Amino acid sequence: MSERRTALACLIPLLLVGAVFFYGFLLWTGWLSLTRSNLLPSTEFVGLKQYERLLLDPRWQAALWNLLRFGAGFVVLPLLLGLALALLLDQKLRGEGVLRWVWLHPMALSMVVTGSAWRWLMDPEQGLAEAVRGWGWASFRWDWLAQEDMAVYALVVAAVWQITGFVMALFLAGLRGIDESMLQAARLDGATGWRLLRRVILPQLGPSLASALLVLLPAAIKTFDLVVVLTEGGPGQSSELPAFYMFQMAFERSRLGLGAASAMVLVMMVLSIALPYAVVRSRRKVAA
Amino acid sequence: MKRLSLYLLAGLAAAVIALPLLLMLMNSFKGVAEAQQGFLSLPREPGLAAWRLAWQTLSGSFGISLMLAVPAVLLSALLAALNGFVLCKFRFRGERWVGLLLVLAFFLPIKVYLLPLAITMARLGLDRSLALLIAIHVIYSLPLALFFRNHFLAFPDELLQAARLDGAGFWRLLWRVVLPLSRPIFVVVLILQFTTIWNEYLFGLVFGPEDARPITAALAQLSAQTETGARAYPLEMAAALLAAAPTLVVYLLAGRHFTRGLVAGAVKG
Amino acid sequence: MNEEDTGLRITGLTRRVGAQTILDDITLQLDAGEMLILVGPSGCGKSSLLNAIAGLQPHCSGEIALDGRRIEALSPRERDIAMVFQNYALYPHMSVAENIGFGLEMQGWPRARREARVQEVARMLQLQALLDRRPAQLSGGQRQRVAMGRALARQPRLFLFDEPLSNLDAQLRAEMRSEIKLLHQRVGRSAVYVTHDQTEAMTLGQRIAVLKAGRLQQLGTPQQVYQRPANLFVAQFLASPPMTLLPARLEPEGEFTLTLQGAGAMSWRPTALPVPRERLLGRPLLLGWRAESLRVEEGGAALTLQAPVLLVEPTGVDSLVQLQLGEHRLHWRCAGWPTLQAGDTLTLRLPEAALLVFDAETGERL
Amino acid sequence: MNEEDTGLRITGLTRRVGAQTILDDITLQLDAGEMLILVGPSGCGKSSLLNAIAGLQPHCSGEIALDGRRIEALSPRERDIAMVFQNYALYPHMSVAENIGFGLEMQGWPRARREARVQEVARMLQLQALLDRRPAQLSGGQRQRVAMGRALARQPRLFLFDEPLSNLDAQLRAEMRSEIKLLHQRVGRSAVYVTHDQTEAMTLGQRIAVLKAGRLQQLGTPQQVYQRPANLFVAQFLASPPMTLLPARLEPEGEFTLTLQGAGAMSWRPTALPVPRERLLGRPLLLGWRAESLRVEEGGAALTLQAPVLLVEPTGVDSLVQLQLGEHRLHWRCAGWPTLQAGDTLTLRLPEAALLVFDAETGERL
Amino acid sequence: ADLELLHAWTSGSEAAMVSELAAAARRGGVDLKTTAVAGASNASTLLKARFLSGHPPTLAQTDKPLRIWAEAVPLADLGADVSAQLAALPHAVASELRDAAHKPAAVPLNVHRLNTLWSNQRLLRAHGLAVPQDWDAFHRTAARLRAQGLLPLAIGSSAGQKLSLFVAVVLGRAGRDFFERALVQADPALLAGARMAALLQEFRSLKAYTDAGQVSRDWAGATALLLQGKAVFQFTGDWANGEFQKAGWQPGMDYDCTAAPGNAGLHYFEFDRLVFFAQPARLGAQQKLAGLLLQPDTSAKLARLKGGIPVRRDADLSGFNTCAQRSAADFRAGEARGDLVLSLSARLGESAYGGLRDVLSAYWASERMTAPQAQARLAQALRQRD
Ligand SMILES: Nc1ncnc2c1ncn2[C@@H]1O[C@H](COP(=O)(O)OP(=O)(O)OP(=O)(O)O)[C@@H](O)[C@H]1O
Ligand SMILES: Nc1ncnc2c1ncn2[C@@H]1O[C@H](COP(=O)(O)OP(=O)(O)OP(=O)(O)O)[C@@H](O)[C@H]1O
Ligand SMILES: [Mg+2]
Ligand SMILES: [Mg+2]
Repeated sequence: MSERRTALACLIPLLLVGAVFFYGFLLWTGWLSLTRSNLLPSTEFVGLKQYERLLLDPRWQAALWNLLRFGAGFVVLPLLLGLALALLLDQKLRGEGVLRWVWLHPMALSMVVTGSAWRWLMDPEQGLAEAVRGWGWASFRWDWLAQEDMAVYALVVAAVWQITGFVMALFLAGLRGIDESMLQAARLDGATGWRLLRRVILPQLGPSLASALLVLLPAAIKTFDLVVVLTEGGPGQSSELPAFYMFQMAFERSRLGLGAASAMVLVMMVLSIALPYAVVRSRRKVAA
Repeated sequence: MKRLSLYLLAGLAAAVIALPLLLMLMNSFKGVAEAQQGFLSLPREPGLAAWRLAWQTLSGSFGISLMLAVPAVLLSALLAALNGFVLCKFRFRGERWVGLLLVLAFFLPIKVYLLPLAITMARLGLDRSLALLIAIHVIYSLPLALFFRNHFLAFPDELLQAARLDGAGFWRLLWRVVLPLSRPIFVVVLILQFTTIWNEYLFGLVFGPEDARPITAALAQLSAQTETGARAYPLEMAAALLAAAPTLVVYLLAGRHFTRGLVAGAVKG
Repeated sequence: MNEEDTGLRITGLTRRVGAQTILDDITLQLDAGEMLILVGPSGCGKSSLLNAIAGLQPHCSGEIALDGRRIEALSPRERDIAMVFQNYALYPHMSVAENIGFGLEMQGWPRARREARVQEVARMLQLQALLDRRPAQLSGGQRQRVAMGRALARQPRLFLFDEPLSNLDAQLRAEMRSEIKLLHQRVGRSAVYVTHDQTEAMTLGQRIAVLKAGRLQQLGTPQQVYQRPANLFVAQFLASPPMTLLPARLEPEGEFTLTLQGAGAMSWRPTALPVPRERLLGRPLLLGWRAESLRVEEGGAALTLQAPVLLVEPTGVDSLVQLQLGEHRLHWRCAGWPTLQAGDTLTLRLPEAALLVFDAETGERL
Repeated sequence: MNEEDTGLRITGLTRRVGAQTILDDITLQLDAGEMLILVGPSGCGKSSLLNAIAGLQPHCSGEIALDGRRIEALSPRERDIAMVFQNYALYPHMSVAENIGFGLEMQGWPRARREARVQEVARMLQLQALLDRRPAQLSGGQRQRVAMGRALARQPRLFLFDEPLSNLDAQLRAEMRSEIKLLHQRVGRSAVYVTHDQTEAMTLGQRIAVLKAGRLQQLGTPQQVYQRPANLFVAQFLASPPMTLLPARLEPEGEFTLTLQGAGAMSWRPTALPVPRERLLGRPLLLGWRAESLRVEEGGAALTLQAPVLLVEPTGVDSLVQLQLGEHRLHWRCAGWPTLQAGDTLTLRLPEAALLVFDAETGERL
Repeated sequence: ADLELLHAWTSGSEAAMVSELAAAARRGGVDLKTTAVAGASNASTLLKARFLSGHPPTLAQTDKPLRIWAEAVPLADLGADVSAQLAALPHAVASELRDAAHKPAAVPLNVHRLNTLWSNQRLLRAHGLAVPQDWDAFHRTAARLRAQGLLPLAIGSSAGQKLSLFVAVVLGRAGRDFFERALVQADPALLAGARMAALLQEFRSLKAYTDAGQVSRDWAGATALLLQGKAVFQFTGDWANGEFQKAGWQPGMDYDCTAAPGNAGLHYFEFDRLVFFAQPARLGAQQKLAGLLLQPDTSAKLARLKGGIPVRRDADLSGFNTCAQRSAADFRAGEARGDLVLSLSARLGESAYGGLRDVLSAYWASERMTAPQAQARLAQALRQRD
């Protein structure tokens, strides 16, 4: 079958390039993590020393814990809000184009600058909190940025703000693919509102959900710019995320080896979640 | 009544989401010192100085950024569509593993690949150029294929079969049948890609042509945090908005393609 | 609003898309428990009418009342209507059982009762073995039956069926037909049923509505519509094979002159005129009859025609014979498998009573 | 491979999905230019067979040869086959004209020629006014015609039609049927045609293949299949209304004893046995006949039955009468609109020649 | 271009300095291209990538100890001329410009004093207060100010500002000697001792004089608080001077710049350097450029533009304002006494320095961390030898 051959031939570059540019380089990083590389890569083998250092570093441990907290908010909220917005937009609203654009626009703004806007908004003294106090709620405080335990959630706020529109777009694309006459059938069957959503619409948004997760999960792990501009990891190091740690070590502090080790640990963590999932799924497919 | 509350809700969401944008706009009309004094106040003497300066600083970079972003985005989106199509609609051994490897590749920031890539390019003797930069962006966008794969799951196979019987080979199948019917997801990927590539600059500095710096490099320059220099917020805000303008335009244009019922009427059942 | 009204009453229903009028001022009434058969050529607006009744199509003008209550402003769900979609519109992510049971679930039936009902419907539609499959794993006819099951499981005020049996084989179709009829008699809900199958149209409903290009042409019992069609269109539409139509004129002397192209003129005096003479005199007429009206046997007052055989098509049950009369085509439905050859000349007789006379210009039956 | 082979030849085609056998060792041959009608109950594998021929279904075993060339290994597009899909599978983003012309474009027809051809096909299918519409803007029947047009525009080696007329009204269907027949005769390509319509099945093709649960039951001319069905299944399948079947036994004396439930036994001696006596003796039999075989008139050797009328269903063309004979249901197709009432007792006669005798255990016709 | 300078100087005054630098080079006949990259992290990333891809720049801005560079890449030998000129520089500076083999490989640009206390004279006068000379006085003054509803101390979010503050406390309370032994030589006994604990506690006690808004502003935002009359004191480098001048404030009248409490006479400073990488083909131009940048007037001009003071003892200070002149006087005096304090960033290894900043900013931010815990982390951080 020549079509099939063409199709598979298209995949070969993907596989080769992917093998080299992603996994080849990942191996290189793995090798780096076993060396005493500082400012620049070196070939001096030090075994698992960098890992030992990494795992003992309280900053790294905190970063992982922060990732968990950040990730929970950053994945769940955009999914909920994005879906809600997509559904809202799907109600044949007038001005859909404008609304869609407004909701989506945060994606376009580079975080490097938007971070400043968010810092202002979340400023405990002069920001929105002050405005609320100005409206008469004198005791109102919103000082997550200043609180060790809450700074991560300040990151969540800005990150959710930025990505939600995109998740909305993903869901919207999915929603728009659902057969209208099937929805009509469901309406005739008496399904409206929440039940229509849960029983008929959501089950068909599976692929969109997968895509949204495909954006959100890696983005959570990759979040870096935002930390730099919004909190610089602070106060103290209370809002550091692994990517921030990784880049700071690898590039700012000239601890390439340590940075590489942290990258490898991240990869292994992702793998340890994704691999069982993939194996289970492949089993199920074979069974089906 | 119900419609009204829907509109209220939508408006509220829009207002909340637009808040930072409004704040940025507001501050971009202020003087440097005024901005330093309070961010939430309305500009006392609104002026376009910051915008003028921003335009001066950035205007030179628009061209190069477009020359980079447009081909890189289109190429990577098309390639992603192609690969996603193959991954979704053709069975082959080990497809699950390819999928898994792609997913995994998505999880690392591409900055991780910067150094090995630099070494490799040096070994290969590839000089810095726009083409190289585009190629690199395209390569690191390969995992986007997964979006298309997910989307194609719902694509009616009967259409493919009909087209095959009509004599369409692989390419025409893709170009004439599959792509036109995947506009929404294509747009989504386009948005993601344009944003990513437009806003990326480190790779641009390393692999891009010597003297041409992408717009975001110029922008980042304006807004870098330093220990010793004070920041000019109005300029930053104006520049950020200016730099985002093409992306915003892309969103506006692309948005039209979120059409409903693209496959309506295709199959019965 | 008339409180005593029951059944479905549609008044002046009109729908336009762009410049096109899809439903044109449709007014009809359906008694409670009555089954109305809706027929008409492809694209005449049958599905559109059902959609309008179900509330799935916006931008219709006109009134719709169900059981005495105006429903145009209600949402589909509030109308309490079950429908079989022409394109099935199954839930692709649900199994057959879930597809059938979904409406019941939405109406809050308890699980056990719902499952029992699904089983019952599945048995009726011979879907028992397929209850766990997804629609994508079904054949065309099986899908259609699921679509049917989804509607039949419920007990709505009104059923709408859009060609629900078109993809079933004759056996199954006959069975389903009687099931529907039984069900309808038992449950006594009103129903509108679109079909292209003449047997279904004639046997299933109390009344038939014939639609053409969005306009209602005739509404009557099967017998009325078949034997006393309102116009040429209705007469032709329910004729298979097509009606034979010959141009004619009534002479003042009381005889018809048939002006056949390619076969000269022909004169025939019927023993009795089917219509008062005055209405026929002086205008161009069309004499028509159905293929099954022709006889070989002599006897009785009849128009006699002689023509060579063109084509014989046995359908098993009977055979369709085409004859060439000048440039006109005569259709004859004859029993069995006649031993005729193309070219054989046949003499056929049309009993006077079977003759339909139309105004050649307006198409009205006279 | 036989170089002189032409037409379609299928050998031992089998397809399994999981534990289910969807096509079971199908072997059949189609001469060049022949039209084969494929019939069978819903879900029996007709569409699957077409898909297998077109190469749209993987995992089939068996051989398929077209014009003497093995094609199992070829991709669908190399097979040069045009197909009308049961579910239409129209390109939703293309206009009707583009849908029809797409295949031509793929084969590199120049634009002008292509457009001319599209016009031609559209005229044939009465789609001229709709050429600029998208499928979503069409009615069900219009969509089906577009699906048809897409196949007819091309001139492939083989046509596959999967219930191409099921959603059309009788008028249009009759016209389309003759168009297809003419086209087929003119172009002379082989075709496989799935239908549930008995008229189509009997009139359109040279041969009929009857499928049941993936197995080929009989392959023969319409007359063979109808008058000399291979087994009970085939006989029943092509009977509408259903065949009447009565259990019987041949006594050594040469007479049939019919053991009717609820109406006692009955004895009848035919003038001649349809089959050699030895084959009938000593085994449980089923006597069957079609509804149109019964007569009211006396004359000729016939089995006489007397029973009360249960139901009369006029179809226009004729009427279907059901009678209750004990617990058995007798179907009678009678001409016209008989003035019968439920409860009237009728005497009907079955001409000996119309009798079919089956082995009650194997279902074989004897 | 002949030579390429990679740097992260992007803000207004910095950019002005860079363009003057390029102009000076051009005047001297050296074709210098400057490549600016925003952010220290990005600059350092780019630098690495450039090295690995085989196109390193010729020279780069750095604040890392030269030793780190020398270990990683070959450095240029700027030659005897430059070496001689370096010898004329203050020893604390010059020693940071030579590689292990004592060859000159970098040139200084300017000196920034870090332990400066900026004060709002208008507010102080209004409340009848004076600039505190030691930490006890500072606490008293700050407490008074706070009682008046003023913000005593303005500070921004960066770790660097915390470190400067801490150093000011250490120098002001415990003196240079303790600073050297504890923080530079990482004497474990001192680090673990009660004195250090007290210093840390005092450092954090200053937080009481700050506000919650510190987390969302940079140092210039903190300076702006002084300019708005909301805050009274700020500890930061001499670059803040430019902000006061832009606002038209007069030193001594509206604001003042003094040594941090107890720091009188101690000049804690960092200096900007350019490190030259070994590129034999360009060595001539490199040496020429290095020579040019060490010229007294060039050096003075660059320093003035950037906002620090010149490195050279003999530089003409006429164009500099009072604060800069005061800093220069202290610098020269300290040099003469031999008690200049070179900043930790130039003296600690990267891990140690980074770790130090981490501990201090975490300790500052935390409500929970105790001084002993901070001491333990401090000791651990300073033990790191990369
Ligand atoms: N993906 C599948 N998985 C399991 N069974 C399937 C699948 N697709 C089809 N079948 C089964 O295969 C059988 C044959 O299907 P096919 O579509 O060929 O029937 P058909 O003869 O065309 O019926 P119809 O007249 O209803 O269209 C059916 O019983 C159907 O349920
Ligand atoms: N979206 C649309 N835009 C324009 N015309 C439309 C649209 N939808 C349907 N039509 C037209 O409306 C007419 C009525 O369509 P409808 O589906 O009601 O026909 P129908 O009687 O059900 O035909 P069929 O028997 O073929 O299903 C058709 O001529 C069709 O082309
Ligand atoms: Mg319809
Ligand atoms: Mg089928």
